[in-house]
Amino acid sequence: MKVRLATVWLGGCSGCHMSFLDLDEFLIDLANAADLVYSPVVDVKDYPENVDLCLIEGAVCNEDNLEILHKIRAHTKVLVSFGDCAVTGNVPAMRNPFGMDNVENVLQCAYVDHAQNNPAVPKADGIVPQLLANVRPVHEMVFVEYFLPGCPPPAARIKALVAQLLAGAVPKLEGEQLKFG
Amino acid sequence: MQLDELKAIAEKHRSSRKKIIVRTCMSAGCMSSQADIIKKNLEAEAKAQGLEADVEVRRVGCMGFCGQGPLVGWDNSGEHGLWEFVKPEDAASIIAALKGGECKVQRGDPKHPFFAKQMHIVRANGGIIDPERIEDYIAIGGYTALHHSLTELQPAQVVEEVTKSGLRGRGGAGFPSGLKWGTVAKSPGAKKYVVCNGDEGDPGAFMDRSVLESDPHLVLEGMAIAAYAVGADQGYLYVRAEYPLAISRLQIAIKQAKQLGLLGAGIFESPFNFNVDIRIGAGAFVCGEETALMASVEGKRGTPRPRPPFPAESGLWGCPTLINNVETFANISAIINKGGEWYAGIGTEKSKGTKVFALTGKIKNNGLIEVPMGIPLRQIIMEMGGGAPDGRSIKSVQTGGPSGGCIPADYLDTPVDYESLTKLGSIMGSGGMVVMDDTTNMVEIAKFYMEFCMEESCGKCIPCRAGTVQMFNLLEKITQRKATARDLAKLEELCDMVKNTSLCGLGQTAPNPVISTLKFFRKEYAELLQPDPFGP
Amino acid sequence: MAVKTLTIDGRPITAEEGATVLQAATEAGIKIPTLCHLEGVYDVGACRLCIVEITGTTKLLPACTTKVSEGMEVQTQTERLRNYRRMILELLFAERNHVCAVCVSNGHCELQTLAYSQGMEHIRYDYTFPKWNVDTTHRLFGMDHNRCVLCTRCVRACWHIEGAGTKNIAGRGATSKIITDLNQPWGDSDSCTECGKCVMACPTGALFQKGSTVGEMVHDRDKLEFIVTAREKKQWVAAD
Amino acid sequence: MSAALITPQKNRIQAVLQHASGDKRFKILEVHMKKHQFRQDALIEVLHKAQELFGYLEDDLLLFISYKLKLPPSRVYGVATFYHFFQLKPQGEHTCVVCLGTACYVKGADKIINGIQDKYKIKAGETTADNKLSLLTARCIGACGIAPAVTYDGHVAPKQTPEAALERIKTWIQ
Repeated sequence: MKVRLATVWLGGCSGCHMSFLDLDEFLIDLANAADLVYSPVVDVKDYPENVDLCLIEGAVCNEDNLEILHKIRAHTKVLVSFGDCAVTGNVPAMRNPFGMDNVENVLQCAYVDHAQNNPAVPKADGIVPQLLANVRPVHEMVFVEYFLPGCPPPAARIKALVAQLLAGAVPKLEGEQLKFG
Repeated sequence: MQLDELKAIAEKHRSSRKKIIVRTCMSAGCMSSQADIIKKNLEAEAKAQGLEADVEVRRVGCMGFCGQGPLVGWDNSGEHGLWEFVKPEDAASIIAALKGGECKVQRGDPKHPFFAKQMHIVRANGGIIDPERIEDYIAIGGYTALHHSLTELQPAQVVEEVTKSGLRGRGGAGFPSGLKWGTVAKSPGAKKYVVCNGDEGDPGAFMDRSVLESDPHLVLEGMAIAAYAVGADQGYLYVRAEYPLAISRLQIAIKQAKQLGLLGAGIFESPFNFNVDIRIGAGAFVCGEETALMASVEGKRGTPRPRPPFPAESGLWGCPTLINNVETFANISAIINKGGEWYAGIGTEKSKGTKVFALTGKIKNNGLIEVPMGIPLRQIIMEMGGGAPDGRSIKSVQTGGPSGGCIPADYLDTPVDYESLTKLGSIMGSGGMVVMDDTTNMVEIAKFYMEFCMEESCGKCIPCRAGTVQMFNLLEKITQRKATARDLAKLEELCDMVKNTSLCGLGQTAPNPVISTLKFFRKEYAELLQPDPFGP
Repeated sequence: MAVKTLTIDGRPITAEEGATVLQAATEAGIKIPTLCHLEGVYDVGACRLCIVEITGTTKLLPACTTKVSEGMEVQTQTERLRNYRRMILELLFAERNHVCAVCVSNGHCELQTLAYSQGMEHIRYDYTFPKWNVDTTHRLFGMDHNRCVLCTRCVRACWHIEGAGTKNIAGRGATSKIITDLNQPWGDSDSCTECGKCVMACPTGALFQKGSTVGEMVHDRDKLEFIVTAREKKQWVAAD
Repeated sequence: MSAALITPQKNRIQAVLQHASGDKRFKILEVHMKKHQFRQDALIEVLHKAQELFGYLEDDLLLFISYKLKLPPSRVYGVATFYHFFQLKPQGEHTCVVCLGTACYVKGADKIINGIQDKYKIKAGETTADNKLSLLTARCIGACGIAPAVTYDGHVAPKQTPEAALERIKTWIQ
């Protein structure tokens, strides 16, 4: 039975996924051991059920992020916060000090105060998801089993963690493998 | 000044006394209800009713029963009485009552357990003498203990007497005073200091304020004896800026003592010199911690430093320094006058003497009491305090302020001594005793204290500075019904860490109110927790 | 100078009387994590990362301010200590806005290094995301309060090595802040000598040379020790 | 070193001294400092006196003190901001200090604070827009026997209620 693997991309730059693709030949081993059932790199619309392992890139920034995260937690055995945005909030969370619990301030700052032309807060209800009051790391919203820090985590670090997980071990990263940034 | 001169002052003062003494409490509590006007009116009435020759209207310090204030007491040929809730317009009928007239003002009962169960050492003169007249203090035997120490005892004998008494620090931690004095005395150094810690910061505590306002010379005399015992010639009395009345009375007291040669150079014509300067705090709870207080005396930010070295070895400006609390110093002259053995006969095996408590909160009889160590908490709360008002029941008694804990009503039979209170997860503390009734939400109380510690953290060490913020946030989350069992576990883990890793007493004890309420009232926390659908 | 014998993590060690546990351990090649400690300035025992267990005392004591004594038994790496240290680091990360990915000191930061060497892979406490400013008014240097851990190394370097007293700490508790003179923009400082010792002393990217971009700010901390040794011992020992 | 950094320094302290020379309060403050022999460890006593004279501690005043005690300005500022008692901003015409000690708290001091906050739309530590009222809190003024206590313009009032507090403040603000 192959492991049902998912990767998701919340509020982040997709750099962690790029690093994931840098796994090179390990991707072949991975393909033998796991089915990629959901990911930005595969064309599946809805998060499936009974997922064994999910790597989550990005911080929780908007209502869509939160909704899918809740679904992911309900349908997945093991979650991994994948990269600094998921682990710490990182760059996306740098908006928080501009207005904790005040999204209007943040939008005003980004789209009006610092706009070069057409200063206006964009409004597209139902199309652009509502921002959450502030950006949070994944584990503050749902329970997360393991953490894979790095911005992005180097491919070797991703491999170390995933290989241990596929081998059924409790993954252990230490020393520089835990370095933020 | 010589002993015969001191005795002459006492004698002259005693002989000039009038027959009837009307004592008007002029401590901060009663002053807030126009005690000054009451005194003025009483004086005017005494004159108007032709009693000027027989009646002395005296300003006195705290009588203790603050919740019934303003208080006016009287002494007439061995008889005593007390009026409560006095208003300025009551002056006429009070003076009239002295000659048997009718008086509708509420009379206090001196046999009430609130008074009857007390034992006065520290507060012996409180509410009796005029704190702004040194003659009053001398007339009741003041400064004879200092004279005795300087002329009859070697410094080591003074330390010995204090050691024998079993007196322990009244600031909260209960360190044996004799041991501390001995260490300072033995520490090498030409310059030594004595510091009196009057930075009574515990919310809900006003023992030291009351002692300083009612009997400032008692504290000064204790400091002078201590200075002689340890070999210091300079003292600092650190008082909170929130106590302006205490500060002004101390200033007066120091001036008077200097004029009579009881402070300053060559006290009692001996080679012993001792000067006291007042240092006024500026609103920082952490300055109650001795190393922070020393930094503040030196004019710096009041941040603590690691101990060792202890102040006894390296204190103010690196010199050996004796730091004791106001109440500790206030016990000294009695110990010298009556002997360490007499003192050791009061209290329990390990906690000697008396302790002053500020009995406040949801209790019928609010005020200041001095009781022998070892008295069961129940006697204090139910008999002296009269239990909870408005027909409610007592839920808990908080002792030790933000460093202490909440003792549940089931444990009211606990004797009040250092060890028993510690065993219950609280501490003796400086003497604040805040009673809570069954309407009190214990999680809110824990949050109240944590907010206090968070705002009073000096910010020097990380566990206290950042840990109190996180603990407060978690408590807030719990009271807002947004927390899960995982949050509570985090809170408990933080309590343990902050307690064990913080630099000073503030951080090390900041988790105590949470730990003790979790121990006895965990159900109240559990009821606020929410399910955790996205948990493990 | 008398010599004391003690054990650290079970190893017998000798140290000079008056030495701190940290000095004795460092001499013996035993690494105790530190943050507010800086060679060249006096210790304050504030960060609590170097706390150790000493047989016979229930209190945990900071290695940087605790003096060695005869027969002392010191433990520096127990599970309990590691756990506490990790929690302290987590508290620091949650306290201000430490974003390693965009920090000038990324890769050269003592806080970052401490975090991974103590096994911190995430922060369990809710981030507080406070609003702090960046002072770039000085001609040569900048100060980003978001990255400050309030270790006061800059303050101590400015007071005790340079002697200018330009930097100090203002406020208290979580709102404490490193200030310049009367809490004014650094560029307006009357007393700053522009010596840069505060920048050298900083463990994180809070103090930086202007013009540094991500990962470029390497603090030359050894230079402070060099100056102090030269001044006090008249020994000019080039740093490694 | 750039000359631009030197110039404001000289101007600033000289401007402060100039300012001080025309203000009698600075003279009184200096006499007070002299009483303490300009000792640096008297800094807190000097700040108390300065606040008593000026109402609050503005930058010029702090600079004057640092100059006279020969202390770095950063030290004076650091000390002034450490202690709650020192105010670096001017207060309103009237001050209302609600004691939040434990005894006052369990007897409803929080309700007094809320009452004033709601009525005058200011939080603790703030002053009303018309500069009439500053609302402050105290950690414990030691008047626990008469809790809850509120200090109005320096005078302690016993056993207060939200209604009593608002009544009192009303006499200040028409």
